[in-house]
Amino acid sequence: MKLDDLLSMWRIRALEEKIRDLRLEGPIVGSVHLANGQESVAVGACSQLRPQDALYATYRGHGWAVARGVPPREIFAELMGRVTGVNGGRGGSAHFSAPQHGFHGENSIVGAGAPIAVGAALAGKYDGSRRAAMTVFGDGAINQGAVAEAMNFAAALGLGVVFVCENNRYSELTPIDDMVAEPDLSRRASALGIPAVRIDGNDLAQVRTATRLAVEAAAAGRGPSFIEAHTQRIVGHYIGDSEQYRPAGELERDLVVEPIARLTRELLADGVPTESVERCERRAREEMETAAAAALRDPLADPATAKEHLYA
Amino acid sequence: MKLDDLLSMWRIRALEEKIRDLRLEGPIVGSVHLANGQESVAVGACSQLRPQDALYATYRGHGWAVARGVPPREIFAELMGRVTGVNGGRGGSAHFSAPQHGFHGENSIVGAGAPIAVGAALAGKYDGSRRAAMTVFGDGAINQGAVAEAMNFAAALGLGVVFVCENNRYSELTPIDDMVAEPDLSRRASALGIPAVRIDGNDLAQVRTATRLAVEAAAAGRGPSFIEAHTQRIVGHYIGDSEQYRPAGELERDLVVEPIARLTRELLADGVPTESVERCERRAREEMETAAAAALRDPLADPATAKEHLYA
Amino acid sequence: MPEIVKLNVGGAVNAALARALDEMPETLLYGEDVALPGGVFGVTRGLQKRFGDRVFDTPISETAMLGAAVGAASFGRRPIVEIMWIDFSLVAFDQIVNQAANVRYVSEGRTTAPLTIRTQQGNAPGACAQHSQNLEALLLHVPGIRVAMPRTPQDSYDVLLAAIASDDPTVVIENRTLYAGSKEAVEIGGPVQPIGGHRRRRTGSDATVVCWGAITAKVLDAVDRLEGEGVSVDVIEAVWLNPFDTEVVLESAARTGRLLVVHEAARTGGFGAEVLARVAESGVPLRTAPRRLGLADSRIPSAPQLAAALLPQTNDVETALRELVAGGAA
Amino acid sequence: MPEIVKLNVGGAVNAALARALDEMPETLLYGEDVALPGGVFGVTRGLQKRFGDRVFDTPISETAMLGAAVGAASFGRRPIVEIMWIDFSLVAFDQIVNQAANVRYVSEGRTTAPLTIRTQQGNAPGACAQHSQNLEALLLHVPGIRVAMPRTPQDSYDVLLAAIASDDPTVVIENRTLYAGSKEAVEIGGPVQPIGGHRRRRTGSDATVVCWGAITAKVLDAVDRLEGEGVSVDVIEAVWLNPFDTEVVLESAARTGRLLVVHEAARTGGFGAEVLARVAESGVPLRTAPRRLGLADSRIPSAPQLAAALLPQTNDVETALRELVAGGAA
Ligand SMILES: Cc1ncc(C[n+]2csc(CCOP(=O)(O)OP(=O)(O)O)c2C)c(N)n1
Ligand SMILES: Cc1ncc(C[n+]2csc(CCOP(=O)(O)OP(=O)(O)O)c2C)c(N)n1
Ligand SMILES: [Mg+2]
Ligand SMILES: [Mg+2]
Repeated sequence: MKLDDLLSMWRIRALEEKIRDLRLEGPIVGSVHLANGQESVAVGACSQLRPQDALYATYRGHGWAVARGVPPREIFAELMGRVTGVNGGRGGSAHFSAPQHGFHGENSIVGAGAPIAVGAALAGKYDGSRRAAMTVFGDGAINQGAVAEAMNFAAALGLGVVFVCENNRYSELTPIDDMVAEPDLSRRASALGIPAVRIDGNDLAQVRTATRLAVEAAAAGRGPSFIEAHTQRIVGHYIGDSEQYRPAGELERDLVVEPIARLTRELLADGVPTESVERCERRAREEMETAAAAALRDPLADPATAKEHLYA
Repeated sequence: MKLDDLLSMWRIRALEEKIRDLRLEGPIVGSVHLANGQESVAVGACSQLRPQDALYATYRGHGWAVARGVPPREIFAELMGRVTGVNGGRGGSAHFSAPQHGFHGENSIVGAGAPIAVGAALAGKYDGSRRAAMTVFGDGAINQGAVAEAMNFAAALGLGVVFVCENNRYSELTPIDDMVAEPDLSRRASALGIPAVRIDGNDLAQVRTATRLAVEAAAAGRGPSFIEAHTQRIVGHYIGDSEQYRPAGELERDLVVEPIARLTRELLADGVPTESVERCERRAREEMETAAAAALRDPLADPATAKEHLYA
Repeated sequence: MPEIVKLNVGGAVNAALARALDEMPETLLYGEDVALPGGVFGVTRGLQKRFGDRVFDTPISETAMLGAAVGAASFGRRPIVEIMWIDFSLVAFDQIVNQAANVRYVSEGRTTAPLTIRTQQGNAPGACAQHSQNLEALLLHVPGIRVAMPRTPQDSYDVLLAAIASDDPTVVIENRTLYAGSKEAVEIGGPVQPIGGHRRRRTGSDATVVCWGAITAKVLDAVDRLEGEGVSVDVIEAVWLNPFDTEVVLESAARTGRLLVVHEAARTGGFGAEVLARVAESGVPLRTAPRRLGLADSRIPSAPQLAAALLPQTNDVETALRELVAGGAA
Repeated sequence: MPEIVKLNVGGAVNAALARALDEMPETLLYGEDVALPGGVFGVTRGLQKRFGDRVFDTPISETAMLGAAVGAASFGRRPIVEIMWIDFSLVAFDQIVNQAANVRYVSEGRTTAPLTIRTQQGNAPGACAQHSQNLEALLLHVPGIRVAMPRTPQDSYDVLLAAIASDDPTVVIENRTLYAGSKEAVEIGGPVQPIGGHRRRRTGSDATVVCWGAITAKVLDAVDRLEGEGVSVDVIEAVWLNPFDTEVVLESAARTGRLLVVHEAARTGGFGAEVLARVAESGVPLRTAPRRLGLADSRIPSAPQLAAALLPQTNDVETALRELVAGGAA
């Protein structure tokens, strides 16, 4: 079980690292945002989502897609503009979706996914699905009006939305603490009448518990919940970020508490053989190499189709 | 002193009632929003504003303008499209301003005045004015993203903004309690780290105290404050509103607690002669009749000037 | 079973909404004050009573309202959202342009947004600058969003139903000055029409006028005045602006050789420019230079006499047509 | 004392901002990540260090940022706000259209909004649909907002300073693909120019091209190819779009008799339509029908080969010019 978790997290890490390589080598172009260090939030939260639940992520969403079951090959293909990409290359790294896997899309407008998730929950009020709609956004997004509106809307109408704020301490290059007077972001949800918790997002158990309760509340028609998950990205905001804003020593500390290092330590302390632990990483990397290689062989999306799908 | 307050409130009430008459008789056209029943908030709050402070109101702003010292004749003229109107008829009932009186404008986009007030306070950071910027909005406006953004912006940057939420229980025709899960709207400000109070807006003393503290905080560079003032409008949302949404008995109760009735009772109980009390109303009505008559004689704004002032 | 009833525009909109709610169980109708109070213009009166919780009031949160529409639409609902004034859509323009418009295209059709935004626009006497704008051109520059501007009771009924039935995000722009207009015979209950189409309001050979929205009434008045003098004008009311019936305009312009476009929106960058550009590109020969009438590029003052000086009036249309006809007389 | 320095576009913008902050104590510079980190494109690097708290970072709250600019501007400040991508302005469009644009007009000039919005737009390889749009036409339909789209280092410097010095709300739209371009000689420190103006990039007599923004480089490449074949083209780069130099375009079109407008923005409802409309209205006789090139009306896919199929390329400009010249050959 814990080894499964480690494997799940390694899948995300390995995917992100392979994406980084492909970005630096050329097959992937443009702006790419990795979620290294935040894997536990995606893995823990998605472990509690049911097929009928809807997940809305951000540009930093590759890991969430993997955790939701989107095949890595289709993600790689998407980022490389292949016809086999989840959206045939139209979404790209920052704006792809795979509704067939309950992954209702990244969003590259900060905060804009939250109102859309509200709509997924609204639909659930009428379709009998008992759907929970989860929207994930960063600490910085909490200052966007769309998020405030979405939270109140869900609260007022009693809609089953799970608001997950991944507090990784930075909005791009700016510390969140400089952009708020009250560092407890969950208070904003409480103030709207939304049950809210702050958790250690590096702790899979906390993420699971908070998500389970939130999804149960949504499914039972008890309305929205809010989870502020403290985490850290151990890479730049985007590939190429020089990370000059980081105070000395921060990254070193983060590398100790980040969830893969943490779970690895736990497993070893539990007496799990080193070999089993290391196999997770190896297996994940192999899977991603295979997926990426397959995607690289896939044909590029055909420019002749570029005009399709604008209208019904 | 209390008699002065009564006179000040009667000035607003008389202005609004005269506007209503002019609207029904013809010289004023279009949508008009009156603030009858809410006079104490405007009178109390403006009594604490200093010349360098900036006030931003909404479409329901005539009374705030009067309380800030904008001459009634120029308000009447504005609403009747006269050249002598505060904006020569360009603003109209719902969007006029008179910066020379510290009245920096109504706004007809719900919530939109709040970020602008933040800017007035921001300017104060550099111009040495110790300016407090007051933005007034309704209960319904609290659900607009602009207000949430403005509050956090002011909190994060420590700007001297006084957020005044006139909670009159309705947003247009819809009860605020149906549109929020948490009826204490001031919690939203607290959650952002903004000192917040809820007061009886019909009580001039409470309004004064809350405003004084907020303006002092702003002037001293201690950042924003939030005041939720409970009040009631004893007329429709706009002239012509059939007010079918009001529960039976509500208006009757409101007419008892509304600030003019309340202060009148207090004065009489204090032993102030009926004659003195009644003189306030009479005098206010006379002033407004005179102002309106003068405005009616003023020439209409000249259509030949309609294109002026678009650009510098 | 189609049936003829007498309705004004407000009534026609109400009837279309009632029918959509009745026949399409996946529809939702919501907005500020639309449910319990029946709308600030009374247009949605009685619908919550009849259709229960599929009709509901919302907080004053246009971004949440429109985002919720995008999300609900992708899960099989067919939301109809009222944005009380088009001016207010600007607080939530992201959800229209960056979200609703993108969904289908970016997902290769895996996700769709069959939602309808009902809104209304235009100047009315005494309205302030923030409640007077005509903003259809902003939407018409956004690929992925369908746009219609019905005006008559019949069109208000038909276009709204077509929009709701359409699987694309569609903005139906009404005009509040028309809701309480006089009642006309409206055929209701007929087959729901596809989106698209224009109305030829007058047939003539001396000039072509293309127009849309409430200002069409002024155009027709001007044209009728000229009719008495033997000047006959083709009047094409573009009820749908996206899709726009370019071919019809080209055919008419080719025939009359004279073109005038009239809209209430600001002249510069208005959709009138697009119409003139398409005609110019087509190479259709005109007898004289085409003309546009629109709001003189300006903000809109509240005083009615000031606003009137900036907005095209019947006389302006008449004068423009006279000049056009004289100009190409040679 | 003007001086010549070698700067790329990013450097030129930085130099203009530094000069404005230096010479106009009422300026403020703020936005997301602009201060301590020096901007996501590095364009504002060093400015906070040099100018202290007049340069600051803000929460991700575009509505608050722009509203604050309106308010601060009305109290004597001269805010320069960075909106990181023009796509993001849509979450705050109300503050531009309903607030900044109205202030001066509605107050009869009692309140003004001398603010500058610096933003950037356009497609770049791999950018998603929400980071690729060219939205200048939306702003150009808003009376009261000035708009410029500089491209070269010199123009980036001059136009930004002119915008900041102007007493109207002005949007300066840059293009991130140009910031790190090659360095060119830029004259800095000369007199601040008034707003407005175009640049004639090539002089010719066979056709007129009007264009703006980064795509101008493709136009110039195409024109230079044709030059070798003896086809000479007048190229007018509209550095300022509001105000727009209509007269210059009319003069050139009258002279060449052939007109092509090229922009990266979506074709329908783009400002190219306005240019064609103005030329058509002017009655300037053309030898052949005018043309427009713009984004094929579409959302913008992330995959570069897909985006390239939708956006005008050098070859498209060349082909259009060839056809234009052939078309009016008779
Ligand atoms: C409305 C809007 N404003 C600004 C941006 C630019 N931007 C992209 S990511 C980002 C930082 C977001 O920070 P946070 O919400 O903490 O998420 P994180 O990147 O840390 O996951 C910003 C400002 C945007 N995409 N959308
Ligand atoms: C952004 C926006 N949405 C909707 C409206 C329409 N509208 C005008 S007033 C109003 C109600 C506002 O209620 P509240 O904030 O409580 O203020 P009150 O009118 O009670 O003073 C609404 C919805 C608007 N003007 N702007
Ligand atoms: Mg973050
Ligand atoms: Mg209210």
